[in-house]
Amino acid sequence: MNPALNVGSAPVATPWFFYGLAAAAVISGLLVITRRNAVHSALALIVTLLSVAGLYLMLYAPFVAGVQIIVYAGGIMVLFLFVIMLVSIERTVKERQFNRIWPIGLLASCALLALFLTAFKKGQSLFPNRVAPLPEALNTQGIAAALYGEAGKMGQYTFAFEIASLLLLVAILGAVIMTKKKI
Amino acid sequence: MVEKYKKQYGSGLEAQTYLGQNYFTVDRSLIPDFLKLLRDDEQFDYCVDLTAAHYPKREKQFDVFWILYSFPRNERVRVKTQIADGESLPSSFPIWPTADWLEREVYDMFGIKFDGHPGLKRILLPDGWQGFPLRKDYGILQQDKEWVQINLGIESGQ
Amino acid sequence: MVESLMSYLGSTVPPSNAGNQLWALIYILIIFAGVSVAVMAMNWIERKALAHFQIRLGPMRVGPHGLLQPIADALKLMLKEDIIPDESDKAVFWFAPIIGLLAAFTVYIVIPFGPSQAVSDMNIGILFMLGVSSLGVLGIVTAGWASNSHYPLIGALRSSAQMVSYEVAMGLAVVSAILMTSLNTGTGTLSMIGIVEAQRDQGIWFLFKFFPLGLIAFVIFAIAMVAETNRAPFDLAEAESELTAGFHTEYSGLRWSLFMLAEYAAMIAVSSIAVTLWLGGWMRPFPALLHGPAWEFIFSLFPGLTFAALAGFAFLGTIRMPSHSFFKIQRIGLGAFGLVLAFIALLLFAIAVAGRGDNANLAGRFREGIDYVYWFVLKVAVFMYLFIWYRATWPRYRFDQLMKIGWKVMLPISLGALIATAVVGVLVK
Amino acid sequence: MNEVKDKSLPHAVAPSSLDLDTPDKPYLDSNELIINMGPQHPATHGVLRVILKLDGEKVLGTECVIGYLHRGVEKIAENRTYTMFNPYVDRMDYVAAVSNGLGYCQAVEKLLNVEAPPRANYIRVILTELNRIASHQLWLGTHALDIGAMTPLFYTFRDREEILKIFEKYCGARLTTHAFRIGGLQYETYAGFEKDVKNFLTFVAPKIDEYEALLTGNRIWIERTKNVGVISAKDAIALGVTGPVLRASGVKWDIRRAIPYANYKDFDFEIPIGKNGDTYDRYLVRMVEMRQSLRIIEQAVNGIPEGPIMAKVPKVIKPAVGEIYHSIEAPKGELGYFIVSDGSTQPYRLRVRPPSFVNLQALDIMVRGMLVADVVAVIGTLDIVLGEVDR
Repeated sequence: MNPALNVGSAPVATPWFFYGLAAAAVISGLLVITRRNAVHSALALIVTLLSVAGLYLMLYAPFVAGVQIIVYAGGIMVLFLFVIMLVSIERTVKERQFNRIWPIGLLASCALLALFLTAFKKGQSLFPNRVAPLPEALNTQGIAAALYGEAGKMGQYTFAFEIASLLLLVAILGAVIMTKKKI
Repeated sequence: MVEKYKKQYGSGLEAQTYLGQNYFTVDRSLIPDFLKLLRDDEQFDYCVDLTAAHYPKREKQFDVFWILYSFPRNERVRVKTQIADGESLPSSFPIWPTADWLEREVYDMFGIKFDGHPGLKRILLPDGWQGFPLRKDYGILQQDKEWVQINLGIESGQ
Repeated sequence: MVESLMSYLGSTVPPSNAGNQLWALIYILIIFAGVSVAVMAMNWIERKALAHFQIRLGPMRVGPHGLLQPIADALKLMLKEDIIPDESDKAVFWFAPIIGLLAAFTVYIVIPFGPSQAVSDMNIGILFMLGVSSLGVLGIVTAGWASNSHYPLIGALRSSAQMVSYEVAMGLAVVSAILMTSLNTGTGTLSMIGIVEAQRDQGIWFLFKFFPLGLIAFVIFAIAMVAETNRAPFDLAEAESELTAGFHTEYSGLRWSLFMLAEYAAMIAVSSIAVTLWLGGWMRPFPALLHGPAWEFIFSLFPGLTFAALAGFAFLGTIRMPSHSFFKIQRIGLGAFGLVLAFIALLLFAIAVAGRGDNANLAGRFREGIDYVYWFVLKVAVFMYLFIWYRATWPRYRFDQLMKIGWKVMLPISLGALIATAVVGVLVK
Repeated sequence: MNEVKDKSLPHAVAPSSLDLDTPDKPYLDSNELIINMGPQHPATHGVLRVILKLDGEKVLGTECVIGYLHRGVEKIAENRTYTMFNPYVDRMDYVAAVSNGLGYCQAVEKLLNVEAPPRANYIRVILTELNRIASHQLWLGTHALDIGAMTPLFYTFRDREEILKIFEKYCGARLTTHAFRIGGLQYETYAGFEKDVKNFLTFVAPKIDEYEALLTGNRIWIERTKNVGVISAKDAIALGVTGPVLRASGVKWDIRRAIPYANYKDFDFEIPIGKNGDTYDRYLVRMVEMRQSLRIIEQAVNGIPEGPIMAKVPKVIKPAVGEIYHSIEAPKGELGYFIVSDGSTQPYRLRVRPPSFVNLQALDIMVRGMLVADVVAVIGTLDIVLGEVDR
């Protein structure tokens, strides 16, 4: 551990970074749903994901940020693009931008916004102040401890984690069986 | 072999030798059958070449040649027939698949049509070209001016 | 100002960890310039080495032995017409090379050229590196798509499939190296500096750890990194004979050169990962076996010796040059280049002598830093040479074969090596 | 009996009838992709244009569009005298110009019923076999480059240079040599010709080992060429494929042996054959052929008889009325000349039977169901020269 690491007390970066990242996330998020060209939407979504990864970094959660980049921006979005690239542009441009249930979607997002606002307002009471942000390095280790446990004792979420991994394994096998004509 | 076929086909078939090379001159009507016979019964399994020559002064303007080779017999033979301008020949593609491009080339250069060819179109010249260059009445400097002007955007190809 | 500049010099951690933004910026600029120069040098070396593999001379006209060729190339590419096809998706077409370049250069933030010679010692260093370098594929994919042409599209599809596949094996190989960091301390680390320090503490490069397990993981990584950077024999995305130029068929001029820059920067970056993870990063050979002030001093002479040798080659070249008036300028140029190299060598020797024994004074700190960077760069250079060697030797794989190797050979082997490493690690404890 | 059923060929529908329209559909929408490879493409060896119909990377069908280099050689022949036409044949298969010249001169000699003297024949054999090696070297270099190995190209070009130097010394030209005349040779060999050829023999033998060291055992090379572009002996015969491509399919047939011409019956050499008819076999066959050519050259250069180099040929060549077909084993396959004479000084009709043209027909059957990368490998392995395909 580096002694010079000034952990916990000061923010990683100035608030300007937060505003910048948040703006990028929101704007690119809007672009995702307003662009008619699917590839443009996908690229905008990647920008959103990267901005969110930046926000995670600001929250002393580097591991989550790294995983966000690897899994979402680097892995899933590449596969997305892979598929979208083969879709005809002409057709998507001709199609309607939103389908008929867009009011419901709007309603749902408004509700979500309301939820966030309430949480923000009641922040102090909902999330007690005593949970101080963990130092950057310990944060990753904290995740490891929660998932795998430490020194002989089971972690808080070990069981759930293993179940989830089993589920994913089943899903992978299912995908293979469904797509492969002959095994 | 020659006698046998002579008996079978009579005057439609003539066997000759020039400078040690054998060739049959056959009547147009014998064409697909005789070639098939050569392949099936005489083992001429390899069609070396298929080509033609133009004699504008003759009544039957074209000589069409098949050059055949037999791997088992190690022997080469030519089959020659005469057809008139505008007359078509049955395609030998079903007998030797290699005739595909060879017939296309003959069509391209002489304008001889082959019935039953799966895709008879020009091969060396562009699709829209007018005229058949290897005919004797096609001059060596002649070209399809219109095609050149439209497609290449130049006055002349020369 | 001077104070804040000087204050960092005694630090033992990278500037961003010391909270020194000024020095972080300076480091970023140094690395950016250094990598750009390295790419240019690599361009020259590749052309030269490839030419000599192939009984050619390579560039000989621009400058002595073509030394100025990269500069001429760069100028040419900058002045060339920048063609954007009419039917292309202009915004994406414009942006694609920048994505690739950003991904390639961002990685350098966490590459440790020495214990404090890095921009940042990120806690999740290796994870960050893998993540960001995996973004490089986005540049290729978008370039291929935006060109709106068949060859680039196929190139882009190939490369995305290829990169996604090889990342898996690559990641598993990396994990087995990370497992080794936890051996003595009980807690492993993802930090690039921490990984090298773990190798120092354990007294062995991870390449040789649990022989041959470390070696297997290293070889897997070494293969995957060639595939990851789209280099021969895995250069299917830009397979010249099949797809004309693959994803950058429609690119020209500066934009095309950005792709090249990104490709070479990515090559250096992945080589750096390999060096950090398996070859002891900045450590000199045998730090445990041959220690003591005398050995320290001998090893600290190496950077100077290298430059002296290069200067010697340059002088040899001036002697061997034909004595014809045509070659006069070339001879002078090569001699001047040799003199510059000799001067650098002398400087390095001076620092080595001045900073001998003592690490506390300024010269000592300089000597130490130069040593670290020198050994790191030397190891990376070996990889870069391998890249050229591969390209000269091997034919290109076919797409299905590439996939077969990735999924059916490399993935199981790397998984097996990972499990074996874990088991052996537990048993050894 | 070699029963050739139409069914044995998957392209019972001829390549010409490839359905190439994707009506109305936006082109990226469909799973089937039509790709236009060439006429400007690094791997089509000239101006061949192949239209590929792809499913992903899998080739569903191909159509070759040729004729970009069509110069009307056969028409030119009808307007030139026999002697004047001789240099033109060099421009067909320009990497094996000597073979073209040999075929043409021998065809005309046959038509005149003369025979070149033995000394001329020996020198002809030496030059032709040198040219075969040069042609195979060029093939190997470009073929390897197509598959992604850059280096062999430079090695083969270095060694081919030595052959071209011998040509240059002999007749002044390197590529389109016009080395032979009707009836024999115009030039006596230069002083030191035999020594040069012998030096070349000792020079090139280890170089061929060098190529093999780079490729033959190379894992990637084997994976890229084994079972790629397979053509069975039956299909090969039916499609009229000749030369190394036919021999790699297991048919031991070489015109130098089957219908000997020049002095080939005097020489002892082997005809290499392959087993699987795949790209790797064709590669091996050609490598062995180079070595066998060296053997032939060695025997020929050691046994050049003394004597005249020109047969008695009239000044004005005026063959009697008649037709003749003569073919030789060019590096690429059977190169035939069919000449119809009307008794004048000009051929009434001259037909060239080009090996590349006929071999190229096999491309479709060889690449169906393979991947795009294999198309490149197969075009390379067919060893076509567009100058000869298009004439």
